[in-house]
Amino acid sequence: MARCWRNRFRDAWCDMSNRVSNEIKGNTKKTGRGPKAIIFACRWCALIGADGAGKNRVQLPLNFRVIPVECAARVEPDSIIRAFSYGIDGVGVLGCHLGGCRYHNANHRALKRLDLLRKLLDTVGIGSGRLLTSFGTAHEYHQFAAILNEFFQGLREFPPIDEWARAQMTDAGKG
Amino acid sequence: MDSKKTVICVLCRCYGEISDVIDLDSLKNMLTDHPLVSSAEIRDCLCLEANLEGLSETIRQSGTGKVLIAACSPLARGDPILRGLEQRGIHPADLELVEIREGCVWIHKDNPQGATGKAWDLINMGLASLIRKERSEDTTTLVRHEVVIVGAGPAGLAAAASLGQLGVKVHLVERGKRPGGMLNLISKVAPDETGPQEKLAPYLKAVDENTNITYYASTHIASVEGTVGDFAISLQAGETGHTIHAGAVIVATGAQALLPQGLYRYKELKGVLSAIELERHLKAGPVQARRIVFIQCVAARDQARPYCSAICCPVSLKNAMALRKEHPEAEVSILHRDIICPGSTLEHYYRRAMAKGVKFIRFEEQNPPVIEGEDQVSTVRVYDTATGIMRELDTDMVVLSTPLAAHKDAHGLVRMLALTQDHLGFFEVQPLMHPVETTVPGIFICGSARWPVLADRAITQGEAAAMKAFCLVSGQEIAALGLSQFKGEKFAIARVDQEACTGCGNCVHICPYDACTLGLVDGASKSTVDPMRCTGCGTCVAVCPNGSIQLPEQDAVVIGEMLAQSFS
Amino acid sequence: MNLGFIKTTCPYCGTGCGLVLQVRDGKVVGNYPDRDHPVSKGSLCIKGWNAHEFIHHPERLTSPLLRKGKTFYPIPWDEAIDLVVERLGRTAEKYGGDAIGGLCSAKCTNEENYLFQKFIRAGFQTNNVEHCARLCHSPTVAGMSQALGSGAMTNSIKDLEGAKCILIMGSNAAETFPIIMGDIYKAKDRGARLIVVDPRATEVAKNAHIHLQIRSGTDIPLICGMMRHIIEHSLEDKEFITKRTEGFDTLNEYLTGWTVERAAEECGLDGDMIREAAETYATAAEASIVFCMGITQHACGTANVLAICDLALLCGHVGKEHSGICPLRGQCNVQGACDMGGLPDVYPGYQRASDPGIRKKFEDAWGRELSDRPGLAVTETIGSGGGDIRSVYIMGENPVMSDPNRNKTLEFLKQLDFLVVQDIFPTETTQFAHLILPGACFAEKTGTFTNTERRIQLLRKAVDPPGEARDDFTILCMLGKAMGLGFDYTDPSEVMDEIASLTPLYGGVHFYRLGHGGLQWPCPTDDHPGTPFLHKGEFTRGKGLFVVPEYTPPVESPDHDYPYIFITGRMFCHYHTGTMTRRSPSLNRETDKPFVEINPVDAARIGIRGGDAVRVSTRRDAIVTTARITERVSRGSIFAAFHFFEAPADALTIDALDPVSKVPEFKVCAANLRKEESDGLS
Amino acid sequence: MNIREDARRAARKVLEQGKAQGVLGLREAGDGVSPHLFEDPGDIDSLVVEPKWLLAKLATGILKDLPDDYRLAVMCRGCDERAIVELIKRNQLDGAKIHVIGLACSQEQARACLCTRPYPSEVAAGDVVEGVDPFQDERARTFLEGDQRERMIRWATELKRCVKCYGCRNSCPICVCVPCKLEDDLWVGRGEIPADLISFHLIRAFHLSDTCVACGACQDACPENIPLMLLQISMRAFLMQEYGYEAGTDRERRSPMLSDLTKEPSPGYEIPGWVDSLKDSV
Repeated sequence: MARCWRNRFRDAWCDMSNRVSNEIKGNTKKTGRGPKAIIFACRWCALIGADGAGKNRVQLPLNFRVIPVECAARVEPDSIIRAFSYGIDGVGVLGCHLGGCRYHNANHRALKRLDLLRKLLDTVGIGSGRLLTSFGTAHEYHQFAAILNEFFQGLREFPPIDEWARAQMTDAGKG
Repeated sequence: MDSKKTVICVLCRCYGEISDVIDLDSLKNMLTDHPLVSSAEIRDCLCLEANLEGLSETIRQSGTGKVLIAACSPLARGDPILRGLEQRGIHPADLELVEIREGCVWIHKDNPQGATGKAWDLINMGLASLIRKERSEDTTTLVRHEVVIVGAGPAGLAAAASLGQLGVKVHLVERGKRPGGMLNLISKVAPDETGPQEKLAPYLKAVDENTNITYYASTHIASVEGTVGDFAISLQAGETGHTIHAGAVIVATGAQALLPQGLYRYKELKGVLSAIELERHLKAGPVQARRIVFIQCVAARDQARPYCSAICCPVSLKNAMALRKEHPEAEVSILHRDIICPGSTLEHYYRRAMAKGVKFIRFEEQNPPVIEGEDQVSTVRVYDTATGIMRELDTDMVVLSTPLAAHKDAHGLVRMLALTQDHLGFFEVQPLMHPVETTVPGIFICGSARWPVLADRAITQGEAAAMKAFCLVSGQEIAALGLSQFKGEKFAIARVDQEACTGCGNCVHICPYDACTLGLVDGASKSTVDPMRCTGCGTCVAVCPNGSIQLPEQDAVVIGEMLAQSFS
Repeated sequence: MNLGFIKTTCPYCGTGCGLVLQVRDGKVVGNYPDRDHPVSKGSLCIKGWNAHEFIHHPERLTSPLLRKGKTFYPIPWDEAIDLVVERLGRTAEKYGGDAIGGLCSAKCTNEENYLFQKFIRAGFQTNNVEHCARLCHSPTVAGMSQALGSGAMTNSIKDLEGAKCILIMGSNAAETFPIIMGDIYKAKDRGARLIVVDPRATEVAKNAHIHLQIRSGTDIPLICGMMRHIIEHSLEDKEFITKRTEGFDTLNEYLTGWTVERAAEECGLDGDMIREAAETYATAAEASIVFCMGITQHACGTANVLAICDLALLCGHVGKEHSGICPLRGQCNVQGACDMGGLPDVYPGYQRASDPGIRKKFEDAWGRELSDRPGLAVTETIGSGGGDIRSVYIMGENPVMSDPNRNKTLEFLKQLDFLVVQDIFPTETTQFAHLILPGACFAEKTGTFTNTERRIQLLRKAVDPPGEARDDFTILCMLGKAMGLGFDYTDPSEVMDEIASLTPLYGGVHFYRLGHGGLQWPCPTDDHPGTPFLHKGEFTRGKGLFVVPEYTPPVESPDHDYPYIFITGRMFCHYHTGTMTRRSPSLNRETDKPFVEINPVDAARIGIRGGDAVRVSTRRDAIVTTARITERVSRGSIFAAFHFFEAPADALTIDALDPVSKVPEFKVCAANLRKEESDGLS
Repeated sequence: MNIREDARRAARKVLEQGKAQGVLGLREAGDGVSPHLFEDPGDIDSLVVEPKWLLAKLATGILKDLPDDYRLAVMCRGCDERAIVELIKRNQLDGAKIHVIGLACSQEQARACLCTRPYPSEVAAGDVVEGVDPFQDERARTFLEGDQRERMIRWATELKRCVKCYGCRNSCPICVCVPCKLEDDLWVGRGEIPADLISFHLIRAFHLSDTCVACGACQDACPENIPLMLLQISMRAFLMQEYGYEAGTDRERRSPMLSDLTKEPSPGYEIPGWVDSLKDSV
């Protein structure tokens, strides 16, 4: 029977991330070392850019992690939102240029969807500056490095997203 | 429940490249008391055969499940290490490569302490992926050693001939009465000036004599069912229709010459012909007219058809030289925006035309030549960009070179094969390096159906398509995972959890390959994935509201846990 | 295909939200909020949305079960009825009526509770009728009756929206009364100031303006400190005190001892927060006090309630719109059960059992001679090992899980001659029963619930009870007829008419008048529209009485062996003993394992991480549960919900009782916390 | 023109002409207003149209159990009908079995729901009023104005009141997934309130980004009256302005999010003519 990802009896290790209440998860993750970012890199172009940046020893900000994906269109918007709720300050989705997608225009869907998600992030004040999307400009190592540095530059202006989760009220309650 | 410690972690020192920057020993200690890791080792340069052999030996002895390798990037030596281990009998789903050289050490050389922390996170993310990922179930279908070729133009004939020679049963289906496609309409074949019959002679001979090839004249395709490896194609010849089965389909339906309706007073003045009509006259016999003007790029390279049809210039040169050859005193001039004759033979062909006295006058797209005359064409006035003066040419005949345009829906083939057309109507092919493969596995395309080409180019494409089809149908069976049309295997095949699927159809509408279909499963509509068609891109996963469709290699739990572990 | 939409009332908390059950072919298939209900106005909490999930659960009791040795055998109804009547009758003859004890239910309807107490009182001439109000708001009934003359919530829920200041004491309303919390938030949106008094930093506290995080059990010092500050700055409503209250001087003299500094030191707060809270409350034009178990479940529960009444009377914030004292009743019909006389010392409508005139009235009505001896509180009988109670009839209660110090409860139940339990599911208590009677749930009976704002609302029968189960009204009628008490009612509405005739508060309450939105008692006559808020112009007892609240610190405070304050309480997705919610898939999916909340600092000190198995032990018992690290509990205190039979939090609590109301001290006891070595629960 | 009389007349006509075997509407009986399946024209007199009670999700549930040849008429406001169209598109409802009896909303109902189209395609009762621009609403302005940091504080304060009753998901006509992502700890922390501030609300809001029919059911069902509609209005405006797409208005057209830029072009992006053009794109 197709194994349903909603496997209720996932082994304990998988549940580890969830046991601590959300509130605690917010600050235990606070590494205080500047903004944190997750980059979903399309395996056909952006990942090659990232690899190139490694080969050319380009020094990049420390706080980013790359998750390789088959195509930018594969990145679920819910994963991006879940990343923000885990206290990750910025999420990048790097895909191929329009018309150059190895999966026949799949990146068009990603493009449209991320534009729409930007509207929602702006509405609630998380800020669309936290969502980096680049289609077709990250497959060269210098481009990848430039985009990443510029993204981190922008993220430094935003307050850490944990603060969003624990935003004090306008007339902050004492005690 | 057996203990969960099933993962072996191998950290590569990489000749000091890695171990000089990050503190591998502290990583090793931290890994040993990780709830999932049974043993963690530090080895050196795994990319060397000897070390790889040693590693696979220890893995085989330990007998536990999974191996995580923290070394260089897949594009560097990472993939060879994984391939090496796979050849030594370790299942790919039990292997995970964590890129700590290019991904961490080399880009954080100036912050070793930070790099060690990042390496720890990357290894944790690798573990999250490793314990959860599976290999998609591979389904195989038997292959019929038969190929259907649609259209017996030069491309189709070449494909049929080469496939027949390879011993594959070929069904050559031609809509018209005679094979040859558009070559039947022309007098000589540019640029080698041979007659259409001689050009196609070897292929026609092969089609007749080779028993493997069955030729169906004036037959068209009624419907196509099934998927790669076993297409059921029903043919319709007048009333009689019958079904044949084939492992692959080659589409060689060619294109159609465009008639220059409403341009340059075509059909209004006598003497204004289209290039095809000139070919008919040349076939019939010598042409009387002495002063002939060819006008190139008629209804081409403009807003409506922003493409160069690549055959009009060589064809016009051929006709111009033929006219000059019959009546040396004939004045033949070609009004063109650019003469496009790529390659050495065509360049030589162009120079020969100049040598033969054909005049070439260049005009600009903004002010095209003007045809004058009451009922018979008399003069053509054109602004010659080279000399900058308005030229008046007395002419008896004007030949308009129009481009080849795609058949409207290739006689329904688009719908039947669920192919896709680009916005100009030509069949869309995979981009970059795969000119003869379409988005649908098992369906190939060659000749002008894909893009206007000259006869010899059509023939080469036909043979290319034949070779690709042969690679497909030569085996006993096709594995779905192997059908990635590119090097290596597909990344994954999407899998639907039928219980959770609500049948909303988002995946069906978004799939770039129409691999998802909605079917009724005891009354409720559920989505099912055709493993042959699915290429594992995951576009459907992003729009499924409750995550029923997933890629087993990287499902939502893997990404969720990677996010959770990313900054511990 | 019969398809119906039946409007009824939610069976869980005291808010009394309106539900619409979708019924198809005798099965409840859907549950939607009632969009034009006066209280819930089209919204529900997580329990309300899933209130229909346990109705058709396979474990429902479907026939009377008699115990032989360890196993239960189904027996027919008439045999079961005769057995009950014969065994209870034999105990009454042998030891006298007072050897019989009856526990009615805050989950059953008013009519069923009325019949139950009539069956026990008239049948066996005893006042031993009790129900779970003893464990929750009995101090409220005692305290507010003494101070104001009526023990119920003075105002109504929607009335809270208009208040200018709301003082929430000892109530995690966001988790336990989400719909009422909605109205409190509406008030906040309109500019009201929220003051929260709670040892835990609950969601209510985080969204409040002032959060007084006092040490558990120190409510009286806080209130006395506030009152002292109000009097010192003469912010009290002098005109209201002189005209409408009595006994102010004794209180004023008692308050001289309570300077704000002393109160602050006792509560563990700093003085000016108490001053700010006092000023905010006193100076507000209209202010309401909302309180719940945090106030009542203490050994000084009654004193706490009296202190609250004193504070309200002091500032004149009672007896008018948007100002009142609002105890939030936990169960869907605990208010009704108290109204129907489910208490040992009162007949229906809080008419004193000791008053011979009242007793005479009921003897004439019921045709049986009634006892003049006051009944025993359930916590007393169980606490004393229950020597004199020989047989008990429990309807819709689960004392094994809900009563403090479980070992004592088990001892008491085991030594009984005869125990009959009437419930809809097999629970921890039915294991000890000699006879189990299958009752009906809220969707299978017609009747009325009274919610926390005294609104009597109709329940309408949607489906039939499963198998042989009967609704409690029918069972009690059968028992009554077998006892010859003349219970020949054909329909619960007749019972309500009888109640109306005997109870002034319910004088004008009849089913035909409760169609849409119900009526709020007191409703003396048939044309009376009901009373939105009490004590208008004049208190029920005439003048409001200031009573000196005697402060007694918690009975068991932390010491070397048990260094943590252990607090029990509810959580948002389960309800009381979990009989219904833990059988509802949507609720169980939210939280299916017991947990204990630990402050990160304490957790770090002991080396506990989220999800580890921990052992919580007190002098009485110990449980193993999973740790949940959160800043909701302050340092030095831990919190556990009592819904989980795998780790029954109430088993650890101390059975120290409040002298007046006999409520056990659930909220404070001393416990120890240790990491569980073996694989424990995970 | 009394909307209730017209509604009753329309419902009676549908039953008498046999266009549908049953009409799903609201009934005023002794116990106040509740949904009811009217099957004989006789008891249509107890049919009412107030208060606003969305029946699309109810109709989907009922139709699953009704016999196949049963045609159900539903008293629909504008948003109800749009919800039914969306449900048909997502194969939860069989379009042939549904007959819509249109009710037009009053002006202040439209204002309460910030509804841009407070009327169904054919109106059987009530007179059409002009839609409301959601961005003019005073509460919407306070929530969407100001710089990003102010909005953050305002929304965090509002969302911290959530008691995780799932009322927004349960009452939304489009939310039909069982099991639903919000109940799994992979996406939203389980077992505590307030619901995960970012992931619960934004995942739910984004799932409805291109299918929300702006019926306001989520906002009405929220006990803590959190302005959930304000999460959707900017996304709906974007879809209308960019692709001219409004959920629920056209049974054939699927959301533009599901197709590539050649089929559903967006003015912002120009697709290069040639397949392998290296022109630097976005």
